[in-house]
Amino acid sequence: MTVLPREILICTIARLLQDVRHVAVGASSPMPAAGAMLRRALDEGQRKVRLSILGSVEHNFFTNGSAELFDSAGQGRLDAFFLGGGQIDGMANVNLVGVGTYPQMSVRWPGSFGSAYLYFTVPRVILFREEHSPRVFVEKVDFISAPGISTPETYRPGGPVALLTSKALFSFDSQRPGFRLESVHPGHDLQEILDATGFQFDHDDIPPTTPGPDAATLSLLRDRVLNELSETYPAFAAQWRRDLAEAIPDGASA
Amino acid sequence: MTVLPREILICTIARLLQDVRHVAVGASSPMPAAGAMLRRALDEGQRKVRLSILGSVEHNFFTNGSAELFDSAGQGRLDAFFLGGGQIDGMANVNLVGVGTYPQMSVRWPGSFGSAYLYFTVPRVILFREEHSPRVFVEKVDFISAPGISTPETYRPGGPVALLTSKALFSFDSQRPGFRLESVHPGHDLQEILDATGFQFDHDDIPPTTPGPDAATLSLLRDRVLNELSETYPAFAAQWRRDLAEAIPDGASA
Amino acid sequence: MSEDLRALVRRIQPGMTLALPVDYAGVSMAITGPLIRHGAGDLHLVCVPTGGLQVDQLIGAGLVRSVETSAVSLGEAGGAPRFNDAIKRGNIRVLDATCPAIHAGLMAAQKGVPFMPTRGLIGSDILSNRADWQVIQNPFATGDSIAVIPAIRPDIAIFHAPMADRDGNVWIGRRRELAAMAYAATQTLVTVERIVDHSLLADETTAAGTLPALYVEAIAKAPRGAWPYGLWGEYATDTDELIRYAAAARTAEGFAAYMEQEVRA
Amino acid sequence: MSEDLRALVRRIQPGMTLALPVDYAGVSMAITGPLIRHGAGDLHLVCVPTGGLQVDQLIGAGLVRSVETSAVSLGEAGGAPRFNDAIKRGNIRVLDATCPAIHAGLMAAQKGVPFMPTRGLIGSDILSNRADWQVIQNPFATGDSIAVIPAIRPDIAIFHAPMADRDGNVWIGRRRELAAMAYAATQTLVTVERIVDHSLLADETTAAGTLPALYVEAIAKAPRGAWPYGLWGEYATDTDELIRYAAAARTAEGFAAYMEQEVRA
Repeated sequence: MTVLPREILICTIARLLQDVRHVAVGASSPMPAAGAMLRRALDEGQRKVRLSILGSVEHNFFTNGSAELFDSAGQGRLDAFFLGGGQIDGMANVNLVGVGTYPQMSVRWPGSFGSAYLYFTVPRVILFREEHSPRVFVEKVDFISAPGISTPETYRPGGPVALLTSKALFSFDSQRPGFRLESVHPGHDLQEILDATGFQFDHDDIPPTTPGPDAATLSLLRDRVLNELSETYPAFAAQWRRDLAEAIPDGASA
Repeated sequence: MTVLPREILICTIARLLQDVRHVAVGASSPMPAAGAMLRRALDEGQRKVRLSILGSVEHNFFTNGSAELFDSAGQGRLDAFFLGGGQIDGMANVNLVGVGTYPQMSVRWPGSFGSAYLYFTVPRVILFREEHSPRVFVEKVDFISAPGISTPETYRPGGPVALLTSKALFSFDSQRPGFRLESVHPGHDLQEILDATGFQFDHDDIPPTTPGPDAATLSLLRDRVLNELSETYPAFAAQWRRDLAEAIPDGASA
Repeated sequence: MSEDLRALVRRIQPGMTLALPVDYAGVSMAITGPLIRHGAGDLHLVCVPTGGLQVDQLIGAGLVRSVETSAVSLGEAGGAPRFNDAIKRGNIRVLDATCPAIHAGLMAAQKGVPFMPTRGLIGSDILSNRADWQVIQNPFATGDSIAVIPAIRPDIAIFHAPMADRDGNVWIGRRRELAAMAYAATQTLVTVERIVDHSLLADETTAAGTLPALYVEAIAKAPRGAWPYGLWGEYATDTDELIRYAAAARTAEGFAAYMEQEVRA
Repeated sequence: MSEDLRALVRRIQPGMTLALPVDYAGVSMAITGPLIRHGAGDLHLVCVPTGGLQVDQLIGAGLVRSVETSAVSLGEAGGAPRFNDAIKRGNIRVLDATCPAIHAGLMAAQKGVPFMPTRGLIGSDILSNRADWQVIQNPFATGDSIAVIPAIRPDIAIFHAPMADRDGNVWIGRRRELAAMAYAATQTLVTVERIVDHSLLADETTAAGTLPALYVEAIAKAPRGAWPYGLWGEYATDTDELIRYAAAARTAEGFAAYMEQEVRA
């Protein structure tokens, strides 16, 4: 069974979203959205999974302006959210602002968006950054848009639970604190992960391989989820279809 | 020219509302509403006078629920408001809660509504209570729903400017502090006011008589304002029309 | 009584905090009888921001421990007789408030913060009787005191609205205090005039006045469910009925007889 | 350029604070050119809660002293080139924020209070770089610190909406951040796709999504006035144009040439 790397990522995201009732994803985040759609499809008939895609008209059930996402998180009505980062360090600090010395930075990124709030209030924040390189995963971020851990007296029902990259899946333990390598995606190995990661992390000597989907899940993904996704992310869905056609020349999608 | 007592009151209210841009009146307040409508008619072509009648669908231009009135006052967008009171004392303290010792009072009124906020934030609060008797105008209220004056360090852009009753018009000076009798309505005299008022107030030896409307104003009041008013307060308007028919048997309304 | 309404009231447990809307915003009078028969007492009511007939009836039925409110009255029909009587007898505890303070408490819950500041109040006996409120110094100015109101987080919000769709979205129009109640409450129970087949969120015009299903726990259809109160854009208040109630409920016996008749009806 | 648009921009004085909406909420791109030709500079921009093309162009035109924002970008078209360049050169001051903090500041202005508390932020470099924010003790709990954000009171809020009526009421639908901006600002200037003859407040369905004229200082008609951004329910974003701008504005010269061409068009 041929499984594309992005399908491994999407299925991993769906796994990380087990038991959520309400998940929000950013405007330009097709992969988290696909993972959430797969979760919703898998859970159909057992639990209702709500998916909010920021900036989308189709997948927006908010009616109180752009503050409502944050309000609903503050109310405890948002279970999971995805956060990227120009830099992420071993304490799960996230930097969305830039490289160099603030404020006159040598490289400036857009800004922190809602990270400094949602990272505190959403119980299951999944750090998702495909580029797995030492310039992204640094020992110490240049600017803390949102801290990975807080003092015990800080109100913080939320925080990071996992970091997913194109090479591997990490879990985050806020008590220790630090990342632990949970699994390496097919085609990658531990040494490659060590070389590409600028911070220390826990790992087994022989870490497990990130599992792929079973046939039923893959079929659900390539039929229903891909169709749903193409409404909101047509370019991403079209590329996926092209890659599938190339990887599986007979045209069968499952 | 026959002028009904309520017409004197309405014209006095319109006078007190000179230069306002936005005035709000309570749901069951036909006389303040009529005064505000007269003000609006008098100012037509020179300035726009907005009138909000709480609980009315017709005269409600709010679209953010019942908090919007208070928000707009907090923003400085509400120039004038009317406040009644089961008891009002010489320091312009207002009691809307009850008689006796709080909380198990011998007489309980509905409650303070928004008074403890609007009295502080609306620049021109007009105390309006038709019943002019010692049980209403007391030396000291049993419960301060909203205080008439505040310490200099208290944030208070608003407060009482006048007290209008069925017998007289008072102004309020928050610096002195206290009420001053400005005028006595036709048919009443100073001794009657002194007897009916449970608190001390300043007055001339021979206070002026509250002026009635000129012919043009009276005509505007009985034609346009009375018509406008009958949409929101049909019972009040019908009674007014009956009283006019009785007072002016030839049926001429101006 | 419909099974739907029964299912709604079964969610209410003794000792819970209920948020109820102002007269003109959409009071679910339809749920009042079922609620009384359900019998869960020791309730704390939060009036948003004032109460009326429903509050008076729940108090008259002995289900209420305490009420936070800016006022309770029957409007044109006069004072609220069972509320006033309960206060005189000391049978309920009233937490007297002022409208924007109740809005501020709900807003704090909506925003997930422990409190909101509000102007006014200083020097009032409302404030001096609210040990659960505080006055702090404005950290952005010297010598400026300001009242802070703790978050109000009702267990249940209950209201009546014109319509809901099959997905559980509810149309509340410009009565946004209903949304504020729902945001702040753990669960929201709604009665509606009708259920519509089209999604209220599919069209931007209706979406603008819609409370999303995310906040709505359960819905029951109850035509004319605000009666004798009116419902904006639907029907007017039946003031004669309010007056009839006000007269009957002057005594405990008169109240009991009125409610008995209502239950049979 | 219409006389209406010229009348709008004449209200803007050097040194003023302008509130501008997020990309998808209704950006009045139509006012950007007139604003630049009007030339009032030294502006402080408040992005509600993030900025994009309009902010980048005003910065590129040299009108901006400082920006309070949670982010500035061109979305799919990448980073905001004139914003990024101005930061590198130290030509503008950025007050980095996080979205709910900007909402909290506007809410404080809406409520007429000096500040609002907000969760999160503690331990971030956003907070440590905002000397104008404070951390206080929650007065309702011990050992609980919370950030407080001072009221944001813009001189002018500017946005684009589908329609206004002859009374000056503006339909904003579910984009309620536009109302929040208007409540907080002293004046609100609006461009619209069209002016309708019926009152938006006369019908409960349209009233639910309407910002009342009380908050609106002036309106100008500007069809496709959000372009190249989209307007909900009306037209989609022209991403190709955003990409064309992003490429052109990589240099100051490219930006100038692009804007020149736009002005002529």
